[in-house]
Amino acid sequence: MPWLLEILKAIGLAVLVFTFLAVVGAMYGVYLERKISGWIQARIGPKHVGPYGLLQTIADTVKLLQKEHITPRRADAMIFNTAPLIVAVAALLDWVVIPFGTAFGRVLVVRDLNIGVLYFTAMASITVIGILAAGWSSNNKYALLGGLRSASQMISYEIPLALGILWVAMVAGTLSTVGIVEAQRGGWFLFKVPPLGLLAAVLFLAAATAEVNRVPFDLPEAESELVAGYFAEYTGMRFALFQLGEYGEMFGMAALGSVLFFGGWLEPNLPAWLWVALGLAALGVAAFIRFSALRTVYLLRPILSLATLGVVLCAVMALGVAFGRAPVLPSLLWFFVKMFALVFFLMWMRWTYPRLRLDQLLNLSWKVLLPAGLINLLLTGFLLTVAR
Amino acid sequence: MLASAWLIPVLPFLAFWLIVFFGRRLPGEGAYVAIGAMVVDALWSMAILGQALGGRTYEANVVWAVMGGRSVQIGYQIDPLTAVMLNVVTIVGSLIFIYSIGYMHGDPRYPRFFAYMSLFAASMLTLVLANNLLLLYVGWEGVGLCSYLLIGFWFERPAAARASMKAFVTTRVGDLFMFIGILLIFLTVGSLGFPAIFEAVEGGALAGAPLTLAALLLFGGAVGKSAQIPLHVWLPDAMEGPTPVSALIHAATMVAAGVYLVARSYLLFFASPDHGALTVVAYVGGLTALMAATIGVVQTDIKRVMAYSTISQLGYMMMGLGVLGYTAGIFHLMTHAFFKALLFLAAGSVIHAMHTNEMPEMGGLARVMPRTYWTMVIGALALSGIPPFAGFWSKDEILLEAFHHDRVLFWIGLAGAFITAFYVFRMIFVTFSGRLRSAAAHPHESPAVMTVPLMVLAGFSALIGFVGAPWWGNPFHHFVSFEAAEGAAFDPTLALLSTVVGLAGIFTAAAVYYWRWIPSASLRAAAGPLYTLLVRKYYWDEFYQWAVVRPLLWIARRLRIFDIYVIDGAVNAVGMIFVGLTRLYRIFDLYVVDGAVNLVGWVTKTLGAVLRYGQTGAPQNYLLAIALGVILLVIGGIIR
Amino acid sequence: MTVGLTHYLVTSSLLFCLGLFGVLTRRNAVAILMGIELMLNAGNINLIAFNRYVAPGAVSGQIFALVIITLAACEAAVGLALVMAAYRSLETIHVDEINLMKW
Amino acid sequence: MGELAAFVILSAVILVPAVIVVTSRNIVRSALSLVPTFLGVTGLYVMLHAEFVAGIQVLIYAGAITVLILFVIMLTEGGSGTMVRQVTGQVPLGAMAATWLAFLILVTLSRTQWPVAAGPPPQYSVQGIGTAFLTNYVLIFEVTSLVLLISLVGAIVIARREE
Repeated sequence: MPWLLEILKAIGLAVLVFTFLAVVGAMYGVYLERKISGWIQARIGPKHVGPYGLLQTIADTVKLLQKEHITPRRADAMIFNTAPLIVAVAALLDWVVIPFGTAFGRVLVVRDLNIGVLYFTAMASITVIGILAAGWSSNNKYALLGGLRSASQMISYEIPLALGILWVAMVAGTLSTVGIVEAQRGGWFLFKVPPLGLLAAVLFLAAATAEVNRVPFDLPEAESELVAGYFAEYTGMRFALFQLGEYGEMFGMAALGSVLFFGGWLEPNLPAWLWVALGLAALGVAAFIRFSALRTVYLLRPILSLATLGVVLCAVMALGVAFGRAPVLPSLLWFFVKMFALVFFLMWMRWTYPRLRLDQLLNLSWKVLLPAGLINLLLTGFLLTVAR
Repeated sequence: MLASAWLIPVLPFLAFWLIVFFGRRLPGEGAYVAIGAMVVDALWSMAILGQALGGRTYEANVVWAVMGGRSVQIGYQIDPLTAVMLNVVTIVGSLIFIYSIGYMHGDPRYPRFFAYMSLFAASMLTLVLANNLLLLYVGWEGVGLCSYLLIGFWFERPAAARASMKAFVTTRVGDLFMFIGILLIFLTVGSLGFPAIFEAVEGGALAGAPLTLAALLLFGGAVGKSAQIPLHVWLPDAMEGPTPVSALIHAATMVAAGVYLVARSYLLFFASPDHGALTVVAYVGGLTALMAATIGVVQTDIKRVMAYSTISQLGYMMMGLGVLGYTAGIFHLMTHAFFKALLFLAAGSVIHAMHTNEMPEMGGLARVMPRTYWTMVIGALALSGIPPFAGFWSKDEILLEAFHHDRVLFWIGLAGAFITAFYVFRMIFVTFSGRLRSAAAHPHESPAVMTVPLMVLAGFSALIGFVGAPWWGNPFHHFVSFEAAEGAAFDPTLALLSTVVGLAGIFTAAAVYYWRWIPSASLRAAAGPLYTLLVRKYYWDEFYQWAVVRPLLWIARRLRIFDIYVIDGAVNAVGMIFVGLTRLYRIFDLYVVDGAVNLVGWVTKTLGAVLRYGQTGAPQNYLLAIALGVILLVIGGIIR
Repeated sequence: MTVGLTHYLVTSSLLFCLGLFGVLTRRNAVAILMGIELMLNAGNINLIAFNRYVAPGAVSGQIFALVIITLAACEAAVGLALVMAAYRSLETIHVDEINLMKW
Repeated sequence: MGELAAFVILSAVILVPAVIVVTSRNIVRSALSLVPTFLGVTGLYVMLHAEFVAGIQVLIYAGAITVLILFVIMLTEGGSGTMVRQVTGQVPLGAMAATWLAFLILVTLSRTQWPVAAGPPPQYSVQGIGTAFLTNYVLIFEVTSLVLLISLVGAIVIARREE
């Protein structure tokens, strides 16, 4: 029964991805969030539980697991209990089309659909329903407002998102994520038909940020005005599910971004000496920060850690080049480096920027991003056709 | 560059539509658009001139319509004549446009002015570029229309309205002749393109009397447009329009179109038996020159002086062409365009300062508005043909040709030159010297936007003549020339003579109006009847009044009576009959037709009263009905 | 036994009739819209199925399905806008209470 | 075998929520029940090898239209979630009509022979659809986009609150 095998294989892969996300995405997503926010706000962040507070979020998860499930009276229990599942599942289903890298001569992807990015957007758009359901069913005006806000926001930002993705699809000539990555062997789409590629990337990132409800687009869950918006009423594991969904979605967006614009698992083909130079530069920065008075400035911790990462990378790279084997890094690693760089970027924005007003938000989407995206598509299409 | 020359008329045309539609919302309320178009054209024309000097010519045709077997082609061409005309039109035009910013400032219909001007420029350039009579005629009528619109620009003034009417009607007379001429040519030659026509002439297909007739008919158009005797009466009245209009249309370009037409179709005139047509042209021109000059002497309206001077100068050009001085005529056309535009603009500047046209009220303006004064003096010197200014060279050439071909015309031209110098300096002295005679006016120098174009034009008027200077091998002759009519050689004595005559004119004017040795009043008294004759402009208008207008009116009155009693009577009778018939029909209508209609209405109403209960107004009920209907249909389908 | 064209047609016809039922019986304008959406979906299933089984080579059915989806989106947008307007002016979205222009 | 199983499951996923959609007394529930229906239809599309249409189906129906419907419900009285009579007086007639129609259609299906083309399941590519859209069906394409634009403008104009 081949179909049974197919299903089993898919389920197995899905489980793998799920565990990865449940651990990395949710727990260490939260951990990263707290650490980075700490750095940016000149705090230390979690540090007591485990080394560097690494076990903090595990503890939190355990705590959440034991908590009681409260279903508000006069709430629509069925919908109330289904909503978190919708969100989480939709967020996890995003990952079906994300290629992690290559190993044993085949691409590590759950399923390489020939409509990959379309599938991704579709799944992302499913989330809205969950949020709306949650907002409505918890019978709480803050939640309802949050739900409505997020619905309007996501609907309006799906269009720029789609436009950004369409740009890539047009340039790559395919919708399959693997195909898109393969199409970037020549060079990242970020630098394709400059500066239009950059514009598309900016569009995509802005829309993605709004799509995952993060600052500066986090109106649906604005703690300060809506007491965390649509999941105000949720407790325990359901709350954790929302968190999982949110972080899964965010990581998914980051992964898609790295696939679309940063060449996915492909390693940037730069000459070796450049790598060495980069590594040394990073090392220099790190050393400077470490041994100068600046080390006390918490704000520079992320730079420090990034620099270390850079050093490691470039050192490995240089070694690899020295021993003349390529690819130097396993493609998986490249993928995660890029993905986490984007994740860091998103968090950075979150802790740097204030929140928009609803009208500003919608204006931005309809009056700026949408025309920009359309013009971008038009120009690129024109250029490609003329170039051909 | 040459191949895309057809864009030159298109630019002002686009400017016209732009200004018409967006008017005040455009930069400078449309002025800048028009000026931009003109300046671009000017640069373009210069480039074209450069290439034409290199000996390059160009021609392009498209089939416009096919009449029976004959295909009417329209197209454009670039040859020396066209190149020169292009430059004259665009350069003078753009300068005048710029000047208009200052002159028309604050006018309620400011954008419309520039729109009309642009339209004029477009038509004029079409006329110049055309390589066939058809397109040329299009441009010809276009400039006529624009002249009508612009003369009547201040149509609140009855005088302006009347003047525009007069100009239009008078030129129409000429245009009619021209149109007949064109048709004649088309019938005999079968094509309207100049090359084809010239071939026909050279091949002898068009020769003898028909040729002369065609040439003269065309010349009729030229007479109308260039205000030659006997159709010159419209030009003086055309001065009712704004001064830039007078400068551009009624001095520099449009009135020169007639001359251009004659020059363009010169072969027709030249080939007519023993130059018959040319002789006519020459004498009409000569007489016009003299007569207009004499009238110009007694005018008191500064612009009318200019107008008559324009007429006489156009007469000079015609004369020049007529006496086989092809180049001389064109040359004078070019120089005249510059210095007459200059004079007009200067006069405009004076009017701008004085708010009146009457010279007797002016005086002593030299101190108040020096720039205007000096530029105007340069223009006057150029006009009265004092070396080295532009007018000298061209006018001298014309006289030269006349001397060689027709002594009578030579003397006429010489007399004309004297009078020209006299009236123009009379105008200068009366306007600028002495003291201000009008207490009300507070003259002031005009803004730079008006004086700078004056200076540029002054520069041109001073120097442009040298392109025809003999000791540089007379380059203009080698550029624009008509090989059959060889230009006569430069003759110092004649040049000296014309100069002396011009100086004499100036001196006389000074004697009368500057030093006042001879008070002008006594002159008037002495001249007695001659003076009245001149003031009455040789009774031309009265003549037309008596010979054309009054008979027409008489016939019209008779016709009106006929109309009232016979035609209206017939119409009314028919009306009566039908009224009677309809009375009868009404009865039938009331009882039969209305009855039927009412019956239908009643039936419908009753039915509706019953059926309306089926109309629940709830869509779902209707949908249900539809569904049931579908079910029935399906059942029917299955059973069958 | 393998799945054939008829299976799809059966499903779609059932879906269609459910939609029809909704359209006929609901009094909430939005609910009627939902019924219409169901019917449209049924139609789409038919199109795709026929395309797959009757003319596998062509993509006409899918094209039409896409067009219908687009039109369904338009219809939903306009219809819901109408509902909003009606609700704003009449405080109800129940079609049997909206009878301003009746008789 | 597996195919049939998948088909049965999907049909159930389509039809059962559809019943809820048309019968539930809670408008929000019926709106939310649209989602599984649409997803089931998507599944059918996938089984029919029309992946692209499937994706669009999810994106538009599940992602956009349902959300729109929910939105309107929440902006109108549905937001209160109160239970009100949701059906008109013609339920029995309507039910009768629907069942009859279903029955008749089934009968017709059973009596019809479709010209089924044999052969392996085709592989539809997005390029193919795009090409078809811009070559044979370009007119449809343009007209549809026009309709889309008009309905967009119309929706905005209608729903705008008059000052």
